[in-house]
Amino acid sequence: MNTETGRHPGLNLGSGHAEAHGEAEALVFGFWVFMMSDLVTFGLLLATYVTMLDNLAGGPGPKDLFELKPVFIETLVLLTSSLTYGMAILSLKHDPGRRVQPVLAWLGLTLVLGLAFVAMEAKDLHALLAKGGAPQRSGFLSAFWALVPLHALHVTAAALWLMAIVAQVWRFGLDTPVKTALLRLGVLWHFLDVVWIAIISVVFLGGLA
Amino acid sequence: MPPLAAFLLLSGCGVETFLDPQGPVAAQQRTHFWLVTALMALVVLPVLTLTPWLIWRYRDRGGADYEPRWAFSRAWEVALWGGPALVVAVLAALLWINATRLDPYAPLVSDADPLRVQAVGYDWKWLFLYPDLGIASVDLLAFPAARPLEIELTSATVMQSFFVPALGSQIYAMGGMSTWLHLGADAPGRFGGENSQYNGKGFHMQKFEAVAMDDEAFEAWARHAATAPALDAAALEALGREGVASDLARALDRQGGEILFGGLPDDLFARVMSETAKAPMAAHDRADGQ
Amino acid sequence: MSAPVETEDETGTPDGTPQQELRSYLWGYGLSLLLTLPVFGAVAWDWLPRAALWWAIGAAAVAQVAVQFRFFLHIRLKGQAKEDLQLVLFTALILAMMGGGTIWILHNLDGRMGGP
Amino acid sequence: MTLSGFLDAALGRLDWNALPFWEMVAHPSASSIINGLIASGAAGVMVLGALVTVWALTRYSLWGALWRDWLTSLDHKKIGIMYIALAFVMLARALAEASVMRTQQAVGLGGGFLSPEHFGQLFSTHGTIMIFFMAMPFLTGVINFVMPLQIGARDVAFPLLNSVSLALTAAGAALVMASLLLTPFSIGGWSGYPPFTETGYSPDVGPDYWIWAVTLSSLGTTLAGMNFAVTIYKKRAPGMTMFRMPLFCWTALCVSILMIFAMPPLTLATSMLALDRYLDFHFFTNTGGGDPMLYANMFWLFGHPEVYILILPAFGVYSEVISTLSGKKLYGYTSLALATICIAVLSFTVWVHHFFTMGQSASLNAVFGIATMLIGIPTGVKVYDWMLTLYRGRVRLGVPMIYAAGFLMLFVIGGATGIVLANPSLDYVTHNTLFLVAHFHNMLIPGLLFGMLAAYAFWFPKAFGFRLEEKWGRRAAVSWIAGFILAFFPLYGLGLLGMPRRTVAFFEPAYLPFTLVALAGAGLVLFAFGCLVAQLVVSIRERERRRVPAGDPWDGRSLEWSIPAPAPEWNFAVLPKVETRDPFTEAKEQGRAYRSPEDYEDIGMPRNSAVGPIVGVAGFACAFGLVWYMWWLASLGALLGLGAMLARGFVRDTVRVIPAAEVRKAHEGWLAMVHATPRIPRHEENTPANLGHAIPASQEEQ
Repeated sequence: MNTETGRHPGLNLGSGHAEAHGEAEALVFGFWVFMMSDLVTFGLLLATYVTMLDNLAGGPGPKDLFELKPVFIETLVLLTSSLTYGMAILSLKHDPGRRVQPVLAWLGLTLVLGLAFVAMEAKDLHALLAKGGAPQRSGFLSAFWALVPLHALHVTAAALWLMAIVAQVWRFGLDTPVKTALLRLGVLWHFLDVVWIAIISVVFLGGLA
Repeated sequence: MPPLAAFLLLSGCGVETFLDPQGPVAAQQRTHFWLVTALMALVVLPVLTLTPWLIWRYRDRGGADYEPRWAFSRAWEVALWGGPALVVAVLAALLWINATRLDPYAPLVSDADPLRVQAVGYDWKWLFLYPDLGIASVDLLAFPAARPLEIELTSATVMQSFFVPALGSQIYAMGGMSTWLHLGADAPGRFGGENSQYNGKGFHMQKFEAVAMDDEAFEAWARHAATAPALDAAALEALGREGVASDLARALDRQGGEILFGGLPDDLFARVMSETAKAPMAAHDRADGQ
Repeated sequence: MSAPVETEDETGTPDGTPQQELRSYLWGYGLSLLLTLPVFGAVAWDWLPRAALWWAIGAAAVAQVAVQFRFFLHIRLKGQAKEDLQLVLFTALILAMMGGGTIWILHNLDGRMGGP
Repeated sequence: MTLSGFLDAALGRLDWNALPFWEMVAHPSASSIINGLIASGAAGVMVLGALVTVWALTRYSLWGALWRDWLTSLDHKKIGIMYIALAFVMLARALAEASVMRTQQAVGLGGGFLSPEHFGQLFSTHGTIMIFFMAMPFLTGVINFVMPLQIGARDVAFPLLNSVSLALTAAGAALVMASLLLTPFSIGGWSGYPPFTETGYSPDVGPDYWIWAVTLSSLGTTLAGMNFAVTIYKKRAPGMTMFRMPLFCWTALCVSILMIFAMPPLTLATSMLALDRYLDFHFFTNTGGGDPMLYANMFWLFGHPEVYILILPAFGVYSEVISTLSGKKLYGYTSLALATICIAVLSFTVWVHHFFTMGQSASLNAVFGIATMLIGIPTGVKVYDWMLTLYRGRVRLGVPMIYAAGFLMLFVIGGATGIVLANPSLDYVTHNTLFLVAHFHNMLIPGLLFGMLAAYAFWFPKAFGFRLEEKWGRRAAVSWIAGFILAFFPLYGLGLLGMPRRTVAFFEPAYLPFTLVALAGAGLVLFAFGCLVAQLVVSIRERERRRVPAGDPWDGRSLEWSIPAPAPEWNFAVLPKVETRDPFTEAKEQGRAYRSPEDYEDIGMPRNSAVGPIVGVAGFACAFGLVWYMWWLASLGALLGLGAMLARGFVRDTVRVIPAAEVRKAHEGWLAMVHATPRIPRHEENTPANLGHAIPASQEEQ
């Protein structure tokens, strides 16, 4: 490993592409900045949720609505998807034959886990409606519905992006734009973990404790 | 200086504001205002005078010294950061003292018991309740000059801000919530009051009068008010409709435009608060009915 | 127990042999599971009194976030990723001011608004 | 499906009532006719302007050029110019609205001619436009044009994203413009406070127009901020360390960081308001556990940093202008850079001062009041640093310097009134009054607008290759300054007299003299705008004798002056190596300027892309559909935008390579021309002798 490669996870454009490398670095750094802006959004939604905890308007509260088990499974699924994404990046970076199949396999697994997470959460939200937990019920529930589904929406968008990248791999192989896109998606994917940790701690674990 | 101009005009025209204070709160605010202005002049005046001078003195082809590479002086740096920091330190101390002393929630220092008034903002008029006297008035805040006012505020509609410039501080009135404001007058007089927070097409008409009276006059007014019809359900419904005080007077058939109520339901203020916070359809209905 | 050793060159990049990098990801995964499972258990079966439980949840969450940044997002205290670290720390500062401020202000207001 | 069912689905809640003249036709009365005529006149002017533009583009067959050279261009300079053009168009509209409002208040004792609804729309669109669609595009445009040139870069970090940011902002502006034709706009002010803007109190489309226009602008600005920050971090020329950057770049960096972190609260606030309005959520309603105070908090979390987003770039411009037109190094560079950083960080800690009167505790108010005052320290330092830059300089009173001088003196007055407002106990008697209106106009007109107009005069030759006419420029600058004083100083007085803002009429005769003077000021400001138009027309007509092809008309100090005017597409034939601050001045003084580089390389520039305009159209369609409940249009817009971005992922041929030979030919040609051009001293810089080849001020004989 020389110092030119791997400044960011899995970045391996080979030596002799200093300019492409600079491009990629700016792209990944730019995406970090974007994620930070997004993080502020989530942080403020969390703060809103906390300030709205008492605004039940006579409606149900956390203990009436939330269940630990599905959240636990979703958490495991999402954490595991982060690992599989990491494996995809590792095979992108280190596979001696520069083969496409291992990368695609890991990405496919990640995609399945991500979609499973979204599906499970959709089911949870549906169950919430059945318990009288619609967002129109109270300020508290409005805050909940702005926060948790927004995370799910991010996972959905990330899954969509992942599919688009897989399509690009089919069309162009593992070229530089695909690699940098995978790096940026990686940042997003791991960030969704971080946000999810914050959400389960404040909303579900904190609410049920 | 514009404040000076305003001040001169004030003394001529009889529009009372805190610069011509009619109560203890406004009086402190005036003192504070001039102190801040004077301190700021220390920073502002040098800029106002030196900028034109510098531009003239160092004009191109004006023959003055020229040092194109001069760009740093330790002494100047210390003065430039230190000077404003010093001024701000003094201003900050003043700020803290006045903010604490003039907290609108803090009762005024006085020997007399405060008069309790509850103010409810409607579109576009104010309802003043006197819970201890069992009377109420619209767009007229009467009170004895000798006693401080303890006002609890809420809004039956959108956010409003209760403001009597001659007496001092304003504060928001918001639906489903109550805020507090303590004011007082030095002597009997009539002062203009308003809602200063925009709330729709009748906003510019939402004015009221704060009238400080001597004790006898206030008692007489309260007795007069007690003879007025009670604040019943129909009157409350009329109050809730959009309109200014004169519309309300017409709806209630009050001659001469004076709207007083001689009897109050129990806990009316609390009821308005909880109804504003709960009835989700009321506002919709009203908006649709326009 | 110690974190896996990685060869960090002078740029401090998270590179190593493939095996080392794989181990790093696995460590990250293991640690985050370790920080997740007990907390869920504690909440599900009331292992702790309420206040202690909240503290535990908070501590586990912070540790978990640190693990994610360290092992998955490859944030290091030195080296090339320093710009990213500064960015994350600055964001944390802004978030603390905005989020903390929001909670402080609205809590203060709620306490003074005498709702019904 | 029946025809009416189809029309309902197609048009949503759009009907005849939306037309600005419908009310006066349906219910004729003196008031409805006057207001209808004014509103229809405004809509008519807009439609006419659009038609004339379309006609002119067709008549002179410019559609292709517009598409190829401008709309799809990813060149940061062209995108910057388009931002500024947008700002000028919106400035014209918002100024016209301001004049109508001033006229109304001048005759507003007990009535006037405007209906309260009409007045409400005027102050709401005026504020929204001035902040989001005049000030923001203007400063974003100036940063876009100037910053990459100053740091020695060939473009911003993400050229396509740049185009998308512009398109989103333009879509928001177009939405506000559309509200002239299909009314009404919101009457809830530029800050859109609920619960007034909730469905219960404002069931019409007005707040929806406001929500989506602001949201589009907010998204565009967030993306622009990220782009600028990464550009400054990653694209500086070799040797251009942070502390060698021109001060304008420092302000651009701080502004972009503010944009990145301060726009999300705005996007959130408007989105939550939209959820309340469209899906009956309860974030800010009176009812159902909503909390309007949360909106105030969230909006000003954005709103205060926004103030510094607006002002910091102007600080940067003044730093460049004062130093260059004094022929002198900027005094206290490090202080100025640190002060800029201080202001940027502190701006996140003061937002409560916008709602001191909401009822929070005295100590909380005091904390935020003191934090507010702290900003006064670095700001004061800056003002005095600029004055010390004048000290022992050779000051030329060109147009940018007139703006700078006006700024220095007026801004400190605005600062002083800001310190007044920072005191919670004084805010209690000035909040919501015209004193506040006077204060923020005092910050934003000298602080932001004069700065941007100074930038316009200063960098115009770099953008178009010729200088702006001086006389009309001076007239404009002086009229702006005098007009501002006349229009806004009376408002301080009115505020101290207790006159609330946003009031269509008043009943206090004592206000009248003030409102009359303010009207005169508004007239003078309109005249100033007219002067700017005249200046542009005259300058274009006389452009041949104003050309400055050598590129350095003002004896500039930073890198952008070391290249031709207009700047070539690739900015720098060879990326400069920077060793000092004021690198171009150093080079000129040491005779290193205008040297041929040893070697040229191929340059890769981004190819044009239609993604920006497509996203703009999609954004507008989506927002317009949401406003009028045309769900098909909203979905179509959303899908179009998403599709464009996905499709872009499959485009690989994104770079156009300019061969080294072509760069060499252009650059060597220019160098030969420069060497053949006579150098001129400073006092001839406003004469046709100025071809852009300067004798450095420090080498002039005097």
